[in-house]
Amino acid sequence: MPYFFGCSYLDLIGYVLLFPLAGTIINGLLGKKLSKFVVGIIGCTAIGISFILSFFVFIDLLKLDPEHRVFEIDYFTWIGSGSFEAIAGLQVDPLSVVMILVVTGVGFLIHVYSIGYMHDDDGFYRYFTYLNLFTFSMLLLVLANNFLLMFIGWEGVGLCSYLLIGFWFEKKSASTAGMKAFIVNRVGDFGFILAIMLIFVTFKTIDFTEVFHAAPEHLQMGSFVAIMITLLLFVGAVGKSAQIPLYTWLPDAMEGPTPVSALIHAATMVTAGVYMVVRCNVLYTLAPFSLTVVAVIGGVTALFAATIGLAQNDIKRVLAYSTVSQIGYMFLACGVGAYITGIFHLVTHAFFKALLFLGSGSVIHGLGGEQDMRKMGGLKKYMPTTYTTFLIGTLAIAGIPPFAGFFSKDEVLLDAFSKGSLFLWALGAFAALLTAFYMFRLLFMTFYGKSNMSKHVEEHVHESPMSILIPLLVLALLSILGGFIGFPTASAINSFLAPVIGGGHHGMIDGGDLHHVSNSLMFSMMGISTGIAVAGILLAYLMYVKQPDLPAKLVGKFKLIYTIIYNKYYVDEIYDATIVKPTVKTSFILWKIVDVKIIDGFVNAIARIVELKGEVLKLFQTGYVRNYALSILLGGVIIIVCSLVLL
Amino acid sequence: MILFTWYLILSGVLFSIGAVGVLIRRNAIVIFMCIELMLNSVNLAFVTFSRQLNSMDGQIFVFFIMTVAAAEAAVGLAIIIAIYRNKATVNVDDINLMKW
Amino acid sequence: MNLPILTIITFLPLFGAIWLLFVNGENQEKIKRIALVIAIGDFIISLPLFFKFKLNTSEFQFIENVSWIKEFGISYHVGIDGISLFLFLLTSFLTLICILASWNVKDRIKEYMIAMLILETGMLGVFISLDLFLFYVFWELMLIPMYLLIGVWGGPRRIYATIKFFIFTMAGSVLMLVAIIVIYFMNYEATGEYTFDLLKIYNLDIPMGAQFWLFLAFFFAFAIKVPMFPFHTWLPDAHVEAPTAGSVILAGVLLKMGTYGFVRFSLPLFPYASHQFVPLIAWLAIAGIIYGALVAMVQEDLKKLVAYSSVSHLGFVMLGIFVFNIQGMEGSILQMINHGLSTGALFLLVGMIYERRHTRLIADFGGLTKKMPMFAIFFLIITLSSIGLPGLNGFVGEFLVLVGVFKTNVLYAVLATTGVILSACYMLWMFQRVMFNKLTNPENKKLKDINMREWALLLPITILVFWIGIYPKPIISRMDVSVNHLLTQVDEKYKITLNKLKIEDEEAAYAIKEDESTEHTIEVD
Amino acid sequence: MEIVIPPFDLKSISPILIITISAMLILVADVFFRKTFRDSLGYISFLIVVLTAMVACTQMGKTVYSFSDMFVVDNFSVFFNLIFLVSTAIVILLSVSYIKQEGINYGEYYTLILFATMGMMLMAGGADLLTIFLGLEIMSISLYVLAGFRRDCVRSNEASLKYFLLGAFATCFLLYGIAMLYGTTGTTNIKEIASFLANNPSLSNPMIVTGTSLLIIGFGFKVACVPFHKWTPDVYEGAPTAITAFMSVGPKAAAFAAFTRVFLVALPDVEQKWSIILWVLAVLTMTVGNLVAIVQKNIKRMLAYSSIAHAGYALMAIIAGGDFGSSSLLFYMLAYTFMNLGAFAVVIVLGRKGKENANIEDYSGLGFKHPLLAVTMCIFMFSLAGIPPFVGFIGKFYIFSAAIKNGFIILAIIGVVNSVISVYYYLRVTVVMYMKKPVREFAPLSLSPFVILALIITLWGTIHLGIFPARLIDLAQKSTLLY
Repeated sequence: MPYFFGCSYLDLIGYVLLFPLAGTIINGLLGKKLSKFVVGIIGCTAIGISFILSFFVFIDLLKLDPEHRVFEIDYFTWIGSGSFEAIAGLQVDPLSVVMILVVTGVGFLIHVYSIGYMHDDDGFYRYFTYLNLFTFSMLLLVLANNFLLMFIGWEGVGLCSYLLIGFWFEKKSASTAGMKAFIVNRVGDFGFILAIMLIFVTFKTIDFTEVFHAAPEHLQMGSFVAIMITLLLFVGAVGKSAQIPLYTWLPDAMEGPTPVSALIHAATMVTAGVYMVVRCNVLYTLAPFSLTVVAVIGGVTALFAATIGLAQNDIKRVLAYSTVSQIGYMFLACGVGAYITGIFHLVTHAFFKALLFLGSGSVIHGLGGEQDMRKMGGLKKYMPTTYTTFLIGTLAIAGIPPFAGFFSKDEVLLDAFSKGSLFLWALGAFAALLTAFYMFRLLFMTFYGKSNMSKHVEEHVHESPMSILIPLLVLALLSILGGFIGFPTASAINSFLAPVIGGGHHGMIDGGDLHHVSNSLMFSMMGISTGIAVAGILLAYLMYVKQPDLPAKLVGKFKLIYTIIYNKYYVDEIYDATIVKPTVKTSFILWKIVDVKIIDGFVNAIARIVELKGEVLKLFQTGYVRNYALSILLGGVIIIVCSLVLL
Repeated sequence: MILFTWYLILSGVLFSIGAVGVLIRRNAIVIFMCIELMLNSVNLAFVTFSRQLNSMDGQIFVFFIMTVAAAEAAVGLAIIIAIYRNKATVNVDDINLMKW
Repeated sequence: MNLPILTIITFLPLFGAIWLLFVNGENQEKIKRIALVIAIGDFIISLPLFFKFKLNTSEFQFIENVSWIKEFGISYHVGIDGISLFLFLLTSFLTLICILASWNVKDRIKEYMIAMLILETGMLGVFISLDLFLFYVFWELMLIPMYLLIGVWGGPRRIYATIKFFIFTMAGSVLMLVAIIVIYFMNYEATGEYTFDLLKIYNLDIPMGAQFWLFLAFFFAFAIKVPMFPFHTWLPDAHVEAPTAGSVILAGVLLKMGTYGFVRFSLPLFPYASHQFVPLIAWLAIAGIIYGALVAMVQEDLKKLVAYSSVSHLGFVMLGIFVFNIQGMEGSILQMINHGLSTGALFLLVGMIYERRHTRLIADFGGLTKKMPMFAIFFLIITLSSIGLPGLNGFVGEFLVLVGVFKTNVLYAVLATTGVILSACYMLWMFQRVMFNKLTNPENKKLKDINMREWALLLPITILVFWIGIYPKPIISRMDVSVNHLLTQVDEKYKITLNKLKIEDEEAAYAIKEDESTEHTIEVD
Repeated sequence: MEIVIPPFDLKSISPILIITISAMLILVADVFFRKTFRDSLGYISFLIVVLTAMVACTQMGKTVYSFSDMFVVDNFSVFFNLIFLVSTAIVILLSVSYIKQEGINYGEYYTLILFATMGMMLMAGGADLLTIFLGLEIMSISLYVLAGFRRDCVRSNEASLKYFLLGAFATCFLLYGIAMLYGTTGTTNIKEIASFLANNPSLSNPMIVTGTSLLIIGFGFKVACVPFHKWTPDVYEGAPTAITAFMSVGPKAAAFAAFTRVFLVALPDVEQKWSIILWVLAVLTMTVGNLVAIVQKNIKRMLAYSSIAHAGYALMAIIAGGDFGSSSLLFYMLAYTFMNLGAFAVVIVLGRKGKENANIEDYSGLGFKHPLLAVTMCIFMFSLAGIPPFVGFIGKFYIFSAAIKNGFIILAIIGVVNSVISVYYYLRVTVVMYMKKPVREFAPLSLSPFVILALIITLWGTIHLGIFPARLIDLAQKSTLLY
């Protein structure tokens, strides 16, 4: 059914947005009065329809000539002031289609999952409202045809993230984490806003097509403006995608319900930064320096987060650090100019990370809310389906062929090596080793070995309901198969996304295709990365299954390093001590000293002086007539003398 | 013939004596008399000028001043009596209920 | 239109106040109802202004011009353009909200409502005056009811606060009076006509030296009202002590008079000085943005927090005005409206919980969402609007301002943008401490969610918040022509002055040359 | 020698005549028909004043010199006469019940007030220093008596004594100044002095300069400008409130009338000197008046200091000079008459026999006990502070305009800064009335129909003339000095 009442599905792109929004409004306004079942249905249907529409949009887009796979639709002028114009308009191109498919697809699964997961929560309708709003914002983010509209989505997802992290607002840690997420994101937005303004000032427009079209003519390769624009945009990306130095909010964000972590903090929102960088690839390509920064930050983050992941005991936090790390990979790819690889990894990551999170959610659900891995163990027999799917996810993230993660991660490493440098590759490769290790550590600690559960919990352990398991199974399937869209030498995603790269200026920019890489290099890289992954897995097996007392010994041996890693390099504490506390303290000083003492003190002092003067002058009014006469006489004499002598 | 200036100087001296008297005397009546002295010094000045200028205006003015001074004296003394009735003093330094 | 609609709108509240004078003070319900009817009526008849406003002319519209004090050339000259239109509407809207918000005032309701209505007349008058004298009269006139509102119905330190408010404002504005008179005589010397008519005075070309001083005099009046850092200290006090409606009006309308004054008077009258003063004002505005935000962050009292946030927000407005481009200016005007709505609403919200709990200390709250979910939703929306979340009203104005600033000075823009981060910090931290966390304070367990009246207060504001955020075009398009006209006017006059300066320089140079040459000839001789 | 009887232009002094004759008749009536007239003397004098005002109005628009150029009727004097008559009329309205309540209901009270008024009119219309001196003395002597009219009250006695001694003292300076001017110019006629000075170098003549300075002392005392102001607070406090009210407007206006006429008509050639002196005096007057007013506790005293400050503003008008200056003075004086009398009217209404309740704290909570009265008081206070839309604002605006027009911008700035300071103490009255809890029981108000009428007139003047001042300004502009 390619055409809908005679018009292309592309024209209906607005409805992709509209349904989640409608879901939000209906659930938001009426949700309190509706039953949980209805609320869930509404929430899921909205996203489901969106997904179906997205799919048809995708099909319609495919029908177009690859060179012209861009469809824009303008609805109304949102902000128009002088030469500044921000249109509320959408843009469908391969990149945004990929994104909406991921967002609605994974989103739909997570919505379904949530019905089961959140069933006992009082805020059920609130939850679905937020979730639908999130989907809407995320879709807006990826569909927007200009920077400012994208920024709405950008902030919208941030808001939903804030709301959903703090969903259990009675928990102080949750509400604090939400706030932290929002504020840290704002730091990124600071860069983003400046970037938008710089783009406007440079190009006199903020429309994607026009900007990217004009960029190569407007900007010199490596010019300062190009570097500034891209770096500022990247600041935004760093905030949203939780890269060094703004990653700290993401681990804390795990305070939110697990499906939220899966959707927002793994599959979609946090990858918005990657999307943005890829969207602006034209600009980035013009600024090699920025690309280097992107690559280095990505690589370093990948490794850095992975090391932290080694020592965490909270199941979700491990996953969170692994997310940070994986997004680092994506940036690494983008940074070396392999934008499509970045997106490819984004897609596969969405699958397997969502799967992992949902799996961990299933575990947490089964254990009645327990998140500490040290209190798990041996769950394999209680939760077989969860275990199986989780295993698939873990294999995928570790990069074992033929799971999804293998293809994408391998490609990232390959690109890092072939287009970047050995250093970047080393970062990625070492991170891959660690990833394999800590992910299997997680798997082993959770599902293998003997149970460390308390009696009470053990009695209640159960496999999750179908609404939870079905999404797991679907995602597991995707994690297995998803990688094949980017199968080396016949990469579907590569050819699909190629037109997006370079903004129509082909030849100038390498479309991220890998054909120039020799097959031998490619295969040897595959071998190496597989080897690394296997090594990591084996190490984990050794430490957590074979010799469970080994970790403790190692800890004893490398106490200092362990403590540092365990405490996440004290980054939170450092931020707290260097930024948060001084700011608050300065503010207090500003308030109590500058405001109250100096400014107000000055004002009050004037008032006081005026009054005092009055008090003093009053004393001249002694009440004695002779005194008054004296003042008349003296005054008179002075006047006469002055008028005679001085004037 | 005596220079007019001498009359004027005398008038000035009288005025000053009167003014100083107002400042240093405490008895209301004496103060009032000092004021009268000042008025009369003015009269002297007027008469002098009148002579000097050969105009009658000054002397007419003097008559008015004298009349007014008389009226003032009447009112003034009445006021002093009124205050003496209430406070049994005419010392102006004791009369300072109202100040500041 | 022959109907003197602006006059009717402006003086209807005054008429209402006089009516109330003759109503028995015991009959509280009746008084409230009369006041409400007047306010509603006023708002309704002000709505046609919006629809009948002609978009394509920079002329003032709905003009009325009647001679008032002929001897001085003072006229009752009123009219609105795209700049004042929305402030005018905002005023009538917010007064309506305020009267409804004051439903629970028990104490001397009659005087309260009278003050409120007179205040409305004063505020409306400020925005429509096209005569300097008339403007000044309204400007001062609204001090009195505001002073009484804070002083009589305020909190414990109300007397200090209200006197501070009054004297601060008065101190600023008397200098403006002197400046107005000076301009008046300058205009007389230039044209031979005694007039205070703003439109005529716009044509006056004030010498540069005089511009400096005159600008400074106006600056103090407006800067105190805005309030710009460091003249802001009256604001937190006034806000904290004022009754809810007083705070709403104060934040919503009164502060805008300062910024409006800059736009309407300072810029077109003293274009040269305005340009000269840009660095000072910009730095003060930036200082205000950052300072206000930082100080807001550590406040313990909700109202004080919102008050300091106003300092921060108004910094944006000031910055936008003084970049002399259309985005900045339109952003500023929009931001004035936005700030009026969102901060006004914040004060309403604070007032609502204050009414229930009789405390505004953040520490006394926590976890209110549990008990007051609807309240929480409104509070959240308004908070986000104040933060400047895209899609809500605050963003549009703030962003336009920033774009405008960025166009002229990147450094200013960068510094101002930090306000975006800081606003999130203080607002969300406050929101967390008030609305989130466990509800521990037993006092808070009895809290009731908002009632119908409060719904009626918040809903219209929320709708406007969304409307301006999503589709601000009807508003921006109405101010477009006027703002353009204003900026061209300023620009042209500025250029004339610059040219003069150039000519003078050249002449001076020429004179020096001539001097040299004459010296030379002497030497030759 | 032929004896020529100079023409008696009685028409020119008809208002003065009416007042004088009726004042004497009232005295007679009080002595001989006390029983019959006892209570009606007040109404009668009120009616006389109104009648005189009507007669005075007819003199508008023409300039007549009479009595050998000793007296002049011009718009300036007529306008001032109207100010005097308005203030007298209002004061009589205030007095009727006040003197009854205070137990000083004697007929000579009205006679004295009328005489004082007559003196003022003589001052305003004096074209010769002699006439001015006479008017001044007639007015002053009446006021000395009136100030001490509560003769069994020590404070009243004290006020009277202080006023008398200092007044006489200051008069001596005035007279000496006149003598000096006379000695140099050979005349006491204002116009002739002016023409003499115009034709002779005057600035270098020490006699003229000293004479001018001495005149400043004499007039300065009457208008209560610093440093000759010290009698004001004490006398205002001690005198019966109605008389305080009277003194604060009528005589002050009269002194300004004479001051203006002498300095602007007779001594314009010495302006270079006196304007600087007056400049300093004006600044001192405003500043000291306002600063000390801030710390006053008694409202009468506070109003006394406020009247000192207002004298400072009015001095600005003289300094500014010119048409604008003198018309602004005219307007300001009338404005001040309304608002200040209004304020005193409220003070009178709140006073009781033997207990004036004149401490500002006594007004606590008045806003709730007697809302209308409090509103009225507020209006007067705001008007005195110069806040629109009340007449005080227009008055100040006018004066500042005059100062600025003539280049005295710094003076104007000092003036406005002072008016900000003044806001503080005017506001304090409203603060006390509205924002403080009552500290005492309010006795029933001493309201009589007359007082109410007085309040209505002053309110009308304060509000109506504040909003629609056009006609009055027009009148004031037509009443500037005719040289």
